[in-house]
Amino acid sequence: MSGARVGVVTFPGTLDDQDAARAVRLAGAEPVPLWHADHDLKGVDAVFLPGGFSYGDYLRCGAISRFAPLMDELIPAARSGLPVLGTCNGFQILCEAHLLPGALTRNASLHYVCRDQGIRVVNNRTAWTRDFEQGQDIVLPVKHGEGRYVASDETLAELESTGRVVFRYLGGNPNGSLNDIAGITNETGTIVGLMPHPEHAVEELVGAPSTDGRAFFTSILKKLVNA
Amino acid sequence: MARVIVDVMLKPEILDPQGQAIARALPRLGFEGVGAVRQGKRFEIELDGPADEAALADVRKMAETLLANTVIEDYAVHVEG
Amino acid sequence: MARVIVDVMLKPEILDPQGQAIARALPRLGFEGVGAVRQGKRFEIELDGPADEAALADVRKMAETLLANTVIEDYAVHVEG
Amino acid sequence: MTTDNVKRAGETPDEAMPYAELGMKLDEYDKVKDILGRRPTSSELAIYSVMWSEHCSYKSSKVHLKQFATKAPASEALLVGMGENAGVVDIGDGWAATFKIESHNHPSYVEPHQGAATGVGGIVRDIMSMGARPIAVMDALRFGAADAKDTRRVLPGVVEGISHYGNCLGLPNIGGEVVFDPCYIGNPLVNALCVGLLRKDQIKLATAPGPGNKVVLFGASTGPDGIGGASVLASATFEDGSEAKRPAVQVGDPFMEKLLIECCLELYAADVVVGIQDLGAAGVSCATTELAAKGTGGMDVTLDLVPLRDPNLRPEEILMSESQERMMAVVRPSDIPAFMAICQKWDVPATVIGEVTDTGRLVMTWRGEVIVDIPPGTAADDGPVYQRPFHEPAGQQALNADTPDSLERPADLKQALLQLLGSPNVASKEWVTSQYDRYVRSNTVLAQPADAGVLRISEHMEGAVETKRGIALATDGNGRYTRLDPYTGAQLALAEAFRNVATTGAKPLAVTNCLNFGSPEDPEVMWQFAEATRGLADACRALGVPVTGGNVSFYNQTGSQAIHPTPVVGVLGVIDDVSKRIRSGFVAEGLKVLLLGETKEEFGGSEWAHVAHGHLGGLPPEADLEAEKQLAEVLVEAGRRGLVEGSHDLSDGGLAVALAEACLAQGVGATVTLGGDPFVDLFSESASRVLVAIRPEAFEELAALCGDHEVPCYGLGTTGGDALVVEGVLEIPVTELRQTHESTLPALFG
Ligand SMILES: Nc1ncnc2c1ncn2[C@@H]1O[C@H](COP(=O)(O)OP(=O)(O)O)[C@@H](O)[C@H]1O
Ligand SMILES: [Mg+2]
Repeated sequence: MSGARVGVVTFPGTLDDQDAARAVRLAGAEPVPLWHADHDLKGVDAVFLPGGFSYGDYLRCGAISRFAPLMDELIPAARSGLPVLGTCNGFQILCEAHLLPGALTRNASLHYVCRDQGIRVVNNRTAWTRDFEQGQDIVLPVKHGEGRYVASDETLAELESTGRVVFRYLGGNPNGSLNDIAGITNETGTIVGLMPHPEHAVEELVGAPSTDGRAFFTSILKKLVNA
Repeated sequence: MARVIVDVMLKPEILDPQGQAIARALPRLGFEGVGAVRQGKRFEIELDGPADEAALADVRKMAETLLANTVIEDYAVHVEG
Repeated sequence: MARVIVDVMLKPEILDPQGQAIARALPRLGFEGVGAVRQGKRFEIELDGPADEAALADVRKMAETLLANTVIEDYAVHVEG
Repeated sequence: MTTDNVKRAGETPDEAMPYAELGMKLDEYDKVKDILGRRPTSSELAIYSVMWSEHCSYKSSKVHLKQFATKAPASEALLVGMGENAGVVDIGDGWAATFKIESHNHPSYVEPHQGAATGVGGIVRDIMSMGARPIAVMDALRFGAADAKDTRRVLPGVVEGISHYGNCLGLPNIGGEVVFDPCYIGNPLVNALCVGLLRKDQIKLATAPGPGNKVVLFGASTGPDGIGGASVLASATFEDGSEAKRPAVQVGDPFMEKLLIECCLELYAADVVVGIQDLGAAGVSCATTELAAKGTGGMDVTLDLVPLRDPNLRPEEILMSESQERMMAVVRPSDIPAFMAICQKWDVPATVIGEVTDTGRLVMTWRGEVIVDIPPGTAADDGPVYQRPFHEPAGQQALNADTPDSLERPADLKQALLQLLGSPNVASKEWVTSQYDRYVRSNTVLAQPADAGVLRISEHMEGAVETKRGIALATDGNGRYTRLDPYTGAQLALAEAFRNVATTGAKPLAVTNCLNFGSPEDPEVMWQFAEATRGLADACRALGVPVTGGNVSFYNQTGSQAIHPTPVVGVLGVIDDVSKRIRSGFVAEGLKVLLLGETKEEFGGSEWAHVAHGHLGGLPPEADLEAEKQLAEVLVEAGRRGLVEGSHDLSDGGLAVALAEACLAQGVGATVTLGGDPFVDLFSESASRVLVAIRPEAFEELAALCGDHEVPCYGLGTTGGDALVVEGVLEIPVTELRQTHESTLPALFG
């Protein structure tokens, strides 16, 4: 599986980039740091947009990052099929950049929430979820203040009818997301955005009490190797 | 030098938990007679030049692309005063 | 039924990191000629009755005690329209 | 408006200066005149007034704090001791940890969110300035009664402020405390701790050597924040009901601070920093005087060059401003281009504002005029030192005589346990901790509700070797114990933090502390302070752990009513192989439950007396430091040998609460049998005790180990089932324990 190169993007205020790189490395791929201010994707095979508070989450989460020079390269590349995973702030950026529909808004509780969250995998056909079983129940940490997924009725209906909802919260919705949505994908299943954090659930010793996050990374590696 | 205001509010169909929390708190604080509250954002933008049509068009574009997320928010631009 | 607006802005001497972050981003997005941006809150309050003096006095009190943190924020109340 | 300058000061020796408004006493003002041989300019007065404030100069506490150094135990681990921005401890394999706890009490009362947020920001900058990467934070909090109206204003704001700032910085929050007591109603305590990691050979110090080197101010611009100021505010008592002198609130920008962290680390890696100092209380005054005093002795500063947020600021205000997210570095001229390039990469504004000299003078100009010309050490180091009078409080003996012996004991111990478990101080703090990111950086091995936070050491740094090590941190403090007996109370605070660290299998190494007290001008408060520092210093010696730094917060007082004396003690420990850390509570079924340590009948200041009777009297539990030390040695060695599966220390609420919490950790019940009076066995708060859960086959070896250390070891029962059963006494389903434990804070705070 070696040789696969997964870009990990750092914006000012990105927090989980080292964690994401470590998770990529543990899965056997090479993490490639990508800097927001460069117009350069460094020829990577896939991109991970990690969590954090890019630009302090000022204005709206992801609103300013969307305009970073790197995004000028990433947006067209993603549209032409480059696999992209956005977690938390990365998901917010993907929505702000219109690579995924809808938006992430203030948690209904009005509190930031960090907890180990039950999640059901409802689409295992995306580039990032092939190593899950369809309908598999997993545990990943969530940690965000603005993770309530909203979209227009038409968009929601379309997401649901085309199987583009990838993850749903189980055992209590942490943020009031519509239809318990925790993550979604684009039409072709190459771009996935979710609020939970797979990169914090890849090692026994640290992070959440699960290693369910590993399958994201093994999924993309298999896809890249088989491609 | 002029000041232009951009008001950004969640679209009516989008849940506004902050507004709701305030509306719920009001009776407890002894305020009656409020039907609903919605909370949005207000931006005060200081222009280096006058708030002429060209400048306002610029601010509208700023609102459309950056200050508001038109998937969930509406905006209004006006000159202060 | 009337709608009253409460605008809440950070006092001028208080740091507004959000406004600053926006102001810094604007030139990168090709918007020139903006000196400063400040971000505040806008509340839309639907009254069950008319916006008469008594109601406005109530809203002012609401702004003072709940909507604004007067240690760091100023507020302004006006009737929409 | 003319600017007061040095020339003018010489010509107008009798001009009245507002020293009293700035919180300075007449004799202090006279001392400034003595030093300068003339009256100070208004800018010089600004510098001396903030530098000589209680908050910055430690003028009332210095004589007592000295004991931490004079009584300090020999420690090979100590790399940098007290007196720097934070202490540094050798944790092995070439790594060092730096940690410190600091208060932001007064600002958090005035504006809870910003006050607490900037408290986190300030302590993180202290850690950065040692050359370290900050890797985690903790927060020790005290509020008024949980159901008091003002607590509903203060607590959510404080938690949100800590949450917002810490989360935004990407620092996991790995522990802390939330304690309620009516004595804190007008004086909540917000103590924030930060720990950082660095290579042993990369320690940075606050010093400005080398004439010709440049002085760079970088980070946020300077505004009117905290002028008046937080340091002055922290050095005065809140008057009852008065809204009087509230300074401009400091507002934090965690995004800028995150950029500063990354920027500083890159500056250190590029080796372009000679000396560095964070800007906290007293802002530019503090940074310039301290850097200059510790360096070659002089500095020239052009104050006009300080980037301002508000162009109307006067020089005095610039000197006193406590604007957040600023740092000052001393840089070789040839390194300036590289320094600036790194700042630019991180979007961090940086400006050269002066130069190091060897004149022995700190000279500042403003609009071409000399407005400051002082020997910097006189402001930084030679502040007034007070030998404040103290005596035992008038009611102390009566308080100690009012023992809990006569309190009615409960007939129904099940109800007694549930009442305690649901009381605000014992109840689950998840409402608070779930607002904190505990996972970021992916090195968190243990966080709440574990006894101590544990981190894996993992940082990609030049020249760093992989290590299996980890560190553990805990903070503790019990104001009621300290109120009853400040000497013992302070020792118990250290003992508990020490024990919490050892409970995870880590060896305690070093101590930080935040001493929260009332007004030092009150001899009774001063007695509490003197006793507490003496107790803590003695205990540090007995336990073999040096104090590496800390903070004193006086004037936690409304009118004449002081808070309980509240020393909060943080202990840092190291674990050689972090994969062997002991997990928290009953981690599996079928384990043998043991109680290590001796239970005596000790109810003075106990949670039970507080909750069931609202009683505070008698004496706190005995602090047997030798027993504490032996217990820790058993735990560390047992952890190393893999003898213990799960553990939990006994503290507030005694064995009863510890058993309940151990069951709640993983939802595993237990059945135990008691030996003596069930009420005493369950609710007494004797120190030096820990619950452990072991595989039955490990018993012999653990018992022998306990024997070697003379640590009493009692078999209580086994884990398993879905209830906590104390044979013949009580039986409570784990679900009921959970319901009781977890519903209190949400019901109070929404
Ligand atoms: N303000 C806080 N911030 C972070 N963690 C906290 C806070 N308050 C309590 N905790 C955590 O909750 C758990 C229970 O706290 P506590 O009962 O005070 O522990 P102990 O009695 O062992 O000192 C601990 O893991 C503690 O670190
Ligand atoms: Mg404990």
